[in-house]
Amino acid sequence: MSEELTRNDLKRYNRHVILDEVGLAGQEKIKAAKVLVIGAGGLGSPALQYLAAAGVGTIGIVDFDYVDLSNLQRQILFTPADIGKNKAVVASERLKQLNDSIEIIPYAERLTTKNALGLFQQFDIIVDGTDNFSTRYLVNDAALLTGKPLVYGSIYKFQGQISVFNYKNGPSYRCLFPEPPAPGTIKNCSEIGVIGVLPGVIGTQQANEALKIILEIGEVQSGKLMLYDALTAMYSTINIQVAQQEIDRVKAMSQQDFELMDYDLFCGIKNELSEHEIDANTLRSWIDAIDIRIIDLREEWEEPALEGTNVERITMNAILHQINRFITEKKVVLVCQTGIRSNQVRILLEQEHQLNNIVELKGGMESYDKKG
Amino acid sequence: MSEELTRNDLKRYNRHVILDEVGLAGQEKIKAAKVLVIGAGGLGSPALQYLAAAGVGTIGIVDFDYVDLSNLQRQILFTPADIGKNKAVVASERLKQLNDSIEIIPYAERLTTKNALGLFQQFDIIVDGTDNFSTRYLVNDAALLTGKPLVYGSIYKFQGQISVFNYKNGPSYRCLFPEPPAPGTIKNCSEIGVIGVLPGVIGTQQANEALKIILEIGEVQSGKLMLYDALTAMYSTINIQVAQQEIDRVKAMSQQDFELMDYDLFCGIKNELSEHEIDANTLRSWIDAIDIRIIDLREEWEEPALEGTNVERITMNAILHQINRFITEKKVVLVCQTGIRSNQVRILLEQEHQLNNIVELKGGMESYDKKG
Amino acid sequence: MTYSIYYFGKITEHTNCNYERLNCELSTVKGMKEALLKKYPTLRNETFKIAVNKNFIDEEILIANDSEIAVLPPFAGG
Amino acid sequence: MTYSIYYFGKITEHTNCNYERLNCELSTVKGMKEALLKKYPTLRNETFKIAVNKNFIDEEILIANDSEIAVLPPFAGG
Repeated sequence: MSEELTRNDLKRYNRHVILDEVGLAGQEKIKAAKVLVIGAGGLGSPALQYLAAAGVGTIGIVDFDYVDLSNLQRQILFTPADIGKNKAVVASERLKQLNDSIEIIPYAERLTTKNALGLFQQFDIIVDGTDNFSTRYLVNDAALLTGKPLVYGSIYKFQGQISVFNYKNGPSYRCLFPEPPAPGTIKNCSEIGVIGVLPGVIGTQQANEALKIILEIGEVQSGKLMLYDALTAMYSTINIQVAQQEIDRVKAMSQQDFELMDYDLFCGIKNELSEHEIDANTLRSWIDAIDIRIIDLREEWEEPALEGTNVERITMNAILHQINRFITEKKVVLVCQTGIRSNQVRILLEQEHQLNNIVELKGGMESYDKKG
Repeated sequence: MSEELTRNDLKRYNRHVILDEVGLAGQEKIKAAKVLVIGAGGLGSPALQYLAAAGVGTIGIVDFDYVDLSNLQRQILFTPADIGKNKAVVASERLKQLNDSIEIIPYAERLTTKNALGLFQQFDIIVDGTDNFSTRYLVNDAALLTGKPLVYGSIYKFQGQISVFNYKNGPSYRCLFPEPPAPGTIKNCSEIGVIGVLPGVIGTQQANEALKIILEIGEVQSGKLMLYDALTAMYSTINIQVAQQEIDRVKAMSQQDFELMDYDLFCGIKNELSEHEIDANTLRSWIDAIDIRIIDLREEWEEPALEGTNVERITMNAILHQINRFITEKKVVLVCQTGIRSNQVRILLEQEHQLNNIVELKGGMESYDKKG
Repeated sequence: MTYSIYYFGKITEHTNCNYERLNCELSTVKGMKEALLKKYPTLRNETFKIAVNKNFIDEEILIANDSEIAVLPPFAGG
Repeated sequence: MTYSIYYFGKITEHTNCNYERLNCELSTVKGMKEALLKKYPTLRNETFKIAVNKNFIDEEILIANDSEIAVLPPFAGG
């Protein structure tokens, strides 16, 4: 499939057209291509910028989320004026400014088993810029079921991974990791911290893989997992084999099977509270009320504040040096901003100091705040 | 040196602050840092975006050039509405939208031996996003003379190079390439063609190196030359040694010596016409006038058209199959868009077919157009 | 045997390093997993995959001396 | 001797490949340069540097069998 270039296109994409590997025919392929980017966040922002600049004719953007101040450190499509607006919509407006000769379709909705297959069918290539396991497995399975190549990128603190899945019978994400991590071991990844430029390095390389698929040039990273460490600037590549039974298991699903899949449950996100966890309502009822110790692990500047006669503050950094302050008969409730630090501290105290009278606030003060 | 973070900073850069490797102290270093980016083009655009997003307190941008339609395929800070405006000024406006809590200083002027030392002294780190050898040697020497680390990036078609020069007595660009390429072998690099996403991949990694220098974390790519090929997605790293005599030769220059250096001459850019070249005025006088063959190597869609009774069109691609069409007693003038194809074809015909009655239009139709 | 082991992502928070040389008996991938869990007990809650010389190999294959081992957790950030 | 040679940037426009295995006599960097110019005469107008096993070595050092050779031109695009 190809689409004729206008006189303006020839000038605009001249630096592509004069490359032997692209040429007029290649730029026409780019113009005819339809790419769907899931998530307009850290990875999606740079990938979208370069796909739009390259002249990809149709770009879809799926994101239900809203721009937050803490996104701006890495999500370079957004400005402070966009805070509170839907990411897909804002991204689409900026991309239209950058290139008004291509079609950009924002989908300001959550990707679900109900809409994924219909959406994927309208595009040639899927780019995964999501930030949680539940959506990543959903995206992988929908790409398999609709037969679309999937350009995968993922980040953690200073490290990134890139691969292309479901490309010409190559491996899928499930061939690499058949099952999500054990429930509770991985919380919301966007809350762990990340060096802002990292998704730029990874997202631009996702755009590059998408362009190579469109242009049918070079070596697409199918069957290879690229690993990158921003601290050492080291890359390494590990080969991935097809695990046919994993692919077959997904492909065996009917559309109805898929629509009834609960990916949140599969990824342990809908887990009930464990015996070590309490929720915000429970904590609220305990403050100033019962004889327990509520320990706020956060730094002084983190908001909202948690106040009460039975609340004390010991920052996470202080804990290793003051472990004896935890040796107490009273029940201890650990509280932090998102639930990650409290979880780490509880496990540390249980495993290394045999303390077993500790519970944590699930979801941290961010969940407390929302229900408050 | 560090600068105190505001309450807004703590929220905005939270994903940095919660990383052990960054923390409050690291974000304060980023806020106190002053980075000068030379060139707001393919490499400068992504580097600037991520430096601004990361919260670098002072960012200088040097670029005398104007936004052109053919830039937009890769220079993602610019929109069609910016065409004809100065790049440093437009880049600075967009960065202010992205982050209005940092200082952004546009220098809408050419970097010269007269202003380079004064400029560099006001910053901590120099990022090289220039597009020609002359400025690259100038930047390297000015960085050496002012003792500033230089984050180097360079691109060619589908390949890129990254290194950090002049960092803690490490190698400089001259330790790698003491002298520029022979005059005439490399023409204007922006005219060769480049895959648009490539400078995104390289420029983001330049921003990463600058941030590691600021934060004093990880392994800065000093003494290493990273090579990247977008087609194969392969990286390799080659070690660079210090060539002390090259560094000493630069450092021996007084400020006045440096100001009198002619980097264009050093890089062979001011070369007179060679015996194989004619200029636009000469060609203009020959059209419809003398009994020679003027051969236009360009594709049909390239502008401006060249018309005349002694003008014929044989595209570069057609030449290999029709070499006998060049065997003629008449003098032949080869013409292309920028002078690159005509140069390649002349050398090919001379070396492989012993034809020596060929001259080329220096600078191609782009020079013809400008003087027309 | 001496193996070079590279840890990635969240795994490094358990090992406190991203690279080490490990001297141990000739081992399979399965044995290596057990050795790592013994050395770093908190790893038992983590999901990870072990690659040997840039390939994921069968759990029962013996790992040659001087092999390069990568311990890879999944990560989902974006 | 067999050498693996990787060509970068503009050099590939003379060699028409970015990788080849070359069988030749034991050579120095200097000798390798001459061999390349003989095989690809148009290279004589190009500036390039030769790295052996990821290092730039003295022109007179002999290149061991099976070495990996990179032929690197400068490039200035941005």
